[in-house]
Formats: sequence, C-alpha cells, structure tokens
Amino acid sequence: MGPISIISEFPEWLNLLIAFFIGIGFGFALEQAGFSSSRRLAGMFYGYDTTVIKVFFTAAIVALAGSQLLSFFGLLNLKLVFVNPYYVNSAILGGIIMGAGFIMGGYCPGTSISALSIGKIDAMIFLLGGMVGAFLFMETYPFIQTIAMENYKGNMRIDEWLGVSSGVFTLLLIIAAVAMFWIAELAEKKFNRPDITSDI
Amino acid sequence: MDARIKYSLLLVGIGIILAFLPFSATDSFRLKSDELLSKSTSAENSLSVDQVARMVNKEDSTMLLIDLREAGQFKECNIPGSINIPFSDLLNPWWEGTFNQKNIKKIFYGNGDQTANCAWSIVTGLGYQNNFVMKGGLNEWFKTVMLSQFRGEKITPLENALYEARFNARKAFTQINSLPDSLKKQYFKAKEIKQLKLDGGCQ
Amino acid sequence: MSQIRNLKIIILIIGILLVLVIIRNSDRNVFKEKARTAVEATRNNSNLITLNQLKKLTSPYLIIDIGSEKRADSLQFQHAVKIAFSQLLDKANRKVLDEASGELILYADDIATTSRAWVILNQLGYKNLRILTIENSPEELKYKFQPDTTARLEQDTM
Amino acid sequence: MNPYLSGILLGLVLLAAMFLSGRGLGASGGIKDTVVAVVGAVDKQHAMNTPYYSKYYQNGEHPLKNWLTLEIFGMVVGGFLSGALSHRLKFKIEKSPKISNRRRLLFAFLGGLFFVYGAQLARGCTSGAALSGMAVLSVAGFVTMAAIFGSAYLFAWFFRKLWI
Repeated sequence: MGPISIISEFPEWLNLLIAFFIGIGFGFALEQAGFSSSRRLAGMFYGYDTTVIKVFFTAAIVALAGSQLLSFFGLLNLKLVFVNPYYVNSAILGGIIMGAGFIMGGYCPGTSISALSIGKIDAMIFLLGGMVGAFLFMETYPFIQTIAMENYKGNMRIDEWLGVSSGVFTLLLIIAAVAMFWIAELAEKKFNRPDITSDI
Repeated sequence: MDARIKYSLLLVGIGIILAFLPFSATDSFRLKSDELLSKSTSAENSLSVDQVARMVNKEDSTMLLIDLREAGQFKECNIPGSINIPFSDLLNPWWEGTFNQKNIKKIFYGNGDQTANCAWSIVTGLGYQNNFVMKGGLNEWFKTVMLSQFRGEKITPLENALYEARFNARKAFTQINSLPDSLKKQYFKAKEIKQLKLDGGCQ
Repeated sequence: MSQIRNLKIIILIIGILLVLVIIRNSDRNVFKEKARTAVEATRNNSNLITLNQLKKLTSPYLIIDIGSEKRADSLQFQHAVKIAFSQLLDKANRKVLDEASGELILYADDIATTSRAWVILNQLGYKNLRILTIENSPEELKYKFQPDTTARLEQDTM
Repeated sequence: MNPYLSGILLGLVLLAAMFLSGRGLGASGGIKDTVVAVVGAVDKQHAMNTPYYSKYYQNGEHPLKNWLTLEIFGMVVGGFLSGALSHRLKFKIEKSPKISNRRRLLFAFLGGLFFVYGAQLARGCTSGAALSGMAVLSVAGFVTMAAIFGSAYLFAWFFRKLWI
C-alpha cells in the first residue's frame, strides 16, 4: 500500500534515491515530449504547435485517474498524498507573473532543466535568471509576505469545493480536455507555420 | 485512425469507469472488515483509568489523550493533557495530521464507553495505527481516580503505589480544571502537539 | 471492422479495468459505506435503544447477542441469536444478518463490544442497526467536577 | 514521440512519485534550494539572519539534501539520456531567426527571473503547482494553471516578435 515511503517509513537516503530515479523519468518524459524546445513551447500561445496542452492535460489526467484507481483497489491512501495549499491571492498573482515569464523566456523551470541537459544555451541563461529570481524573492520576502500569506483556504480540493464526487469531476475534466485537444488540432492547421515547425 | 481520437476514447472510457465507480475508497475504511474485526476483539487496545492516570503523572510524551465530548463539556473538566476533538468533528481533515502519528498512542475517551469505542473503530478502520480507548470513560475516571478512598486495615506496597498514582492524578486534574479560562487556554496552547506535515510542493 | 481492430488495445485496457472493478466490488470484506455515515448515525447517541424502548417496539426485530458466552443461563435473552463477536463475519453468521427482517439489535454485556460491532456492521452497509443498552443514558457524565478555588498553577507546570 | 503517448509517460512518472513518495513533481523548489545553498556558502551570516533562509539552516541539514534537489539531478540525467537516444544533443541557442542571440538571451534571462519569482509566490511552478496540483485535485493547482496560461496568452501579443 502506498505512498510506500510514508507507510513503510523509508530511511531518508532511500527516499532521496527514489527522488533521483523519479527525476530521471521526469526529465526523460519531458525531453521525449519535445519540451526541450522553447519555440515549440511558445507555439502553444501562437497556435502553430499545441504539444504543450496535449502533454500537460494527458499527464494530469493519467496521474489523476491512476491515483483514484489505485485508491479504489486499496493500494494508495490518498489522504497521505500532499495536496497543495490554496492561497488565493498568491496563486493568481504568482500565476500571472509566471505567465509573463513563460512567454518571455519560452521555458518553465522544469522544461528549462530538460533543455539544459541537451545543451540549449538559452535554457542555461533562463535558469540563471531563475536563480536570480529566487534570490530576489527571498530578499524581498519581507515586503510581499502579506500578499503571500493572504486569503489562505487550506488544502482545498476541487471536488469538495464543487460538491461532486472525484470520479465525476475527473470525467468532466477529461471531456473538457478532449474538446481542447480537438480545438488544439484545428488551431494547428489554422496557424500552421511550417517554417518554424520544421526547424524544431 | 487518428491518434487523437484513439487517446481521447481511452481517456473518456477510463473517465466513465471512474465516474461510475461503485464506491469511493477515499471516503471509506481502508482496512478490510476481517482485519478490523480481529483488531476490535483484541483487548490490548483498551487502557484502564489507572494506566492512564500513571501516564498523566509521568507526563508521557508518547501519548495523546483525545476528549471526544462537545467543547462545552470539555471546557468544564478534562484530563490534563487532552485535546478536544468532538465526535461530530472526527472526520474533519484538520485532524489527519494528529491521527497519522504512528509513534504516539492516541487514547480516546468520552463520558462512557460508547462514543470512545465508535471513534476508536472509525479511526482504526480508516487505517491509522496506535489507537486506544480509556475503558469506562470519564465516569470510570471519576469513580476510580477522583473519588475512591482506601478502606482497609493494612495497605500493601502495591496498593500504596496505586493510591498514590490516583492521588497525584487527582491533584493534577483538580488543579488544571480549576484554573480560570484564560490561563487554561495558555496551558492548552503549550500542550498542543505538533501535527505531522506531509511534504510536497515546491516549498 | 478495421476500426475496431485499431481500437483493440484500448478496448482491452478498458475491459480489464472493468473486470478488476467488478471483482473488487464483489469482495464482501471491503468496506463500502462512507465513514461519515457512521459518525452521523452515532451523533446524539441515536443508535442506542433502551430496554423500555425495546419493549414498546412493535416492528419486527432480531436481537443479536454478541457476548453471551460468559453469562449465566438465567440472564440470556430469549429468542436472541447468539454470535461470538470474533465470529461476527463468518459466512454463516453473515447469512443470518442478511436474512433478518426488521431491526437488528446488538447486545453485549459491555457496550464497548457492541459499539465496535456496530461500526463494523454499519460500514458494511447494514441498515436499521441499534445498540441495546441497559443503562438509560450511558454517555452522560454522572459526576460533577468540584473546582478547587484555592488551586494555583505552579510555575513549572506551565 | 507522439504527444499523447509522452503525456501518458509523464503522467505515469507523476503517479509513481505519488505512489512511492506521496508527493508530486517539482522544479522551481530545487532552483530555490540551490540559491539557498549558494547564499549560505557566500554569506552564512546573512543567511542565518534573513527569516526566509534561516529556516533551511535551522535543522542543521544541508539545503541541497532534499527530495526536490535530488529529483532535479535526476532530471538532468534523464533529459540527457533522452536527448542521446533521439540524437538531439547539441549546444545551441534556440531562437527565431529574426532576432539576435543577445536579444534571445536577454529575454531568456528575464523570463527565468519572472517565472521563478512568480513560482516562489505561488508555491510552485507549472510542474509543482499546476501539474501536480491538478493530479491531486487541489484547487490551487487549477487556479495556478489557469493563471499561468491565461496570462501567457494575454502577454503573447506583446512578445510575438520574439517567436513568430
């Protein structure tokens, strides 16, 4: 029964080893998805390449459905899986800042690491900028502390919030995702940019 | 056939199964019924009031007393070192970190035996470990620890130790519960146990 | 036909999943009720029934005596089904519980035992389940705490 | 690789993280830990006095000895393996041919700065908050995801010269 490292109280080194192997899988999957290319990632926002939305939603749904099935078969205790805390203001404000960073840099932190590993120099600079960003955040933390802590809602789950069962919510999410995949492929045809897509 | 349609069909199929799952495991007991039954029949998970009194005297840090009565009753009197989780609030996600501590003995009590044993069964059924019940509840505590007097001619050393433990627990109980409310609050704040936090996210 | 051949793997995955779900659902040892139902049914001790109430009960009921081994014969209930608590979930006993009509009244000398049995049966989906109690209100504090107004908290216990 | 198939692969990795360690994936947290370690090495006094750093030094452990940092080391290895398999290993600056290298690198730097700053504020980036959050049905995950993509679409028009 999982989560294994919590239930069986793994020693720290073993948990860190697991982290390393999970990281290998994560980096491999991101690179295989083509996320090591900033122009492909940016294509999401200009319509010529919509890989991002396909990979992102498929991954989220697979993990979501998989965890619920594991829980149904008594193999995973979802109560012991971390649920991100919901700070309304900072989630929205942080998301907006991240969106701006995304379109400027063409990467997000995870994809920049995978791009760095195959030698993209712009990804290295992006990461350098990221480290400066983290440094600035920590130095300015006293000033934005109030924003960061405002409007705390706890570890809120969306199915409880909407009052539907998690399975029904997952189905709704899947239907929305399938519709988005369809629109995405239409967009790819409409905003077709062979000069860029052949390049990446 | 188009890859998109294939994968869409797969996802929708799984989604439909999920939406119609006959029961949601996250809301149900984790243990199987025979496992819970064999735990329920074992006598090891109930403690006598005298055992609890000794732990209170020692200020045992590996145990946590959980008072299941409503807040009003709890405020009136409770065993020193207990926290209040009203029975109706038992499944509040807030308490997950409290229950989910394997190394801490969680001792449930109410006024009688019924609420405490229900709570014990529910918490144990949900998969949390190291749960106990204080046998007889507060009624038994009052009868044995608070009000019993030694009657007899000669006291054996064993009895002497027992009555001394009861006396000390009685003293602590009276002292804490006689405090004015503001001081009591401070006392509980100091007693608040650190909840187990799950690790995750990018923090 | 060629369409279906294309979808072979997908149909296979969904089919296997469906079979696994059905197998899991037919396991009678798995608790399927929401834990919340137990908390709600126990609130205000509404799952208790006293002897007087039982005498007045007109609808059919069945007393399940789950702690009868140590009791003298004169104290046994008449017409009660005797099941040892540890064998509560044996196949034969579950058949008795399934086939009973009307309310199931659990009884044992110790209300701790009945409470635990009650939670198990409630979570297995048995409805109309109550605990017989000899005392009228077992969950009431029979004592009143007498504060000691001279008590002062010592510095070191803070 | 087919994007849906690689999505399933990524989802399985995330599921494995949840099943094995009870947590989601993350990237920006590891970047922050690296910065904490650097600051600690350069100016220990400052790190101890600033509230945000000091909590990383309180328990006496090295800030790099944690789950996220190890995961990031793994990511570099995994990305390298995948790149080698698909013959994509090459040092280059990826950009639109219409802009200069300098401009691309400047905006990459700014992008990283903004992204990680925002990620610290939102307590996670696209992987840590949005993807992992959605997989556990956290409201925070959905809100962060909507905010990231919404704002990126909003700003896309201003930065279109960089890409198309």
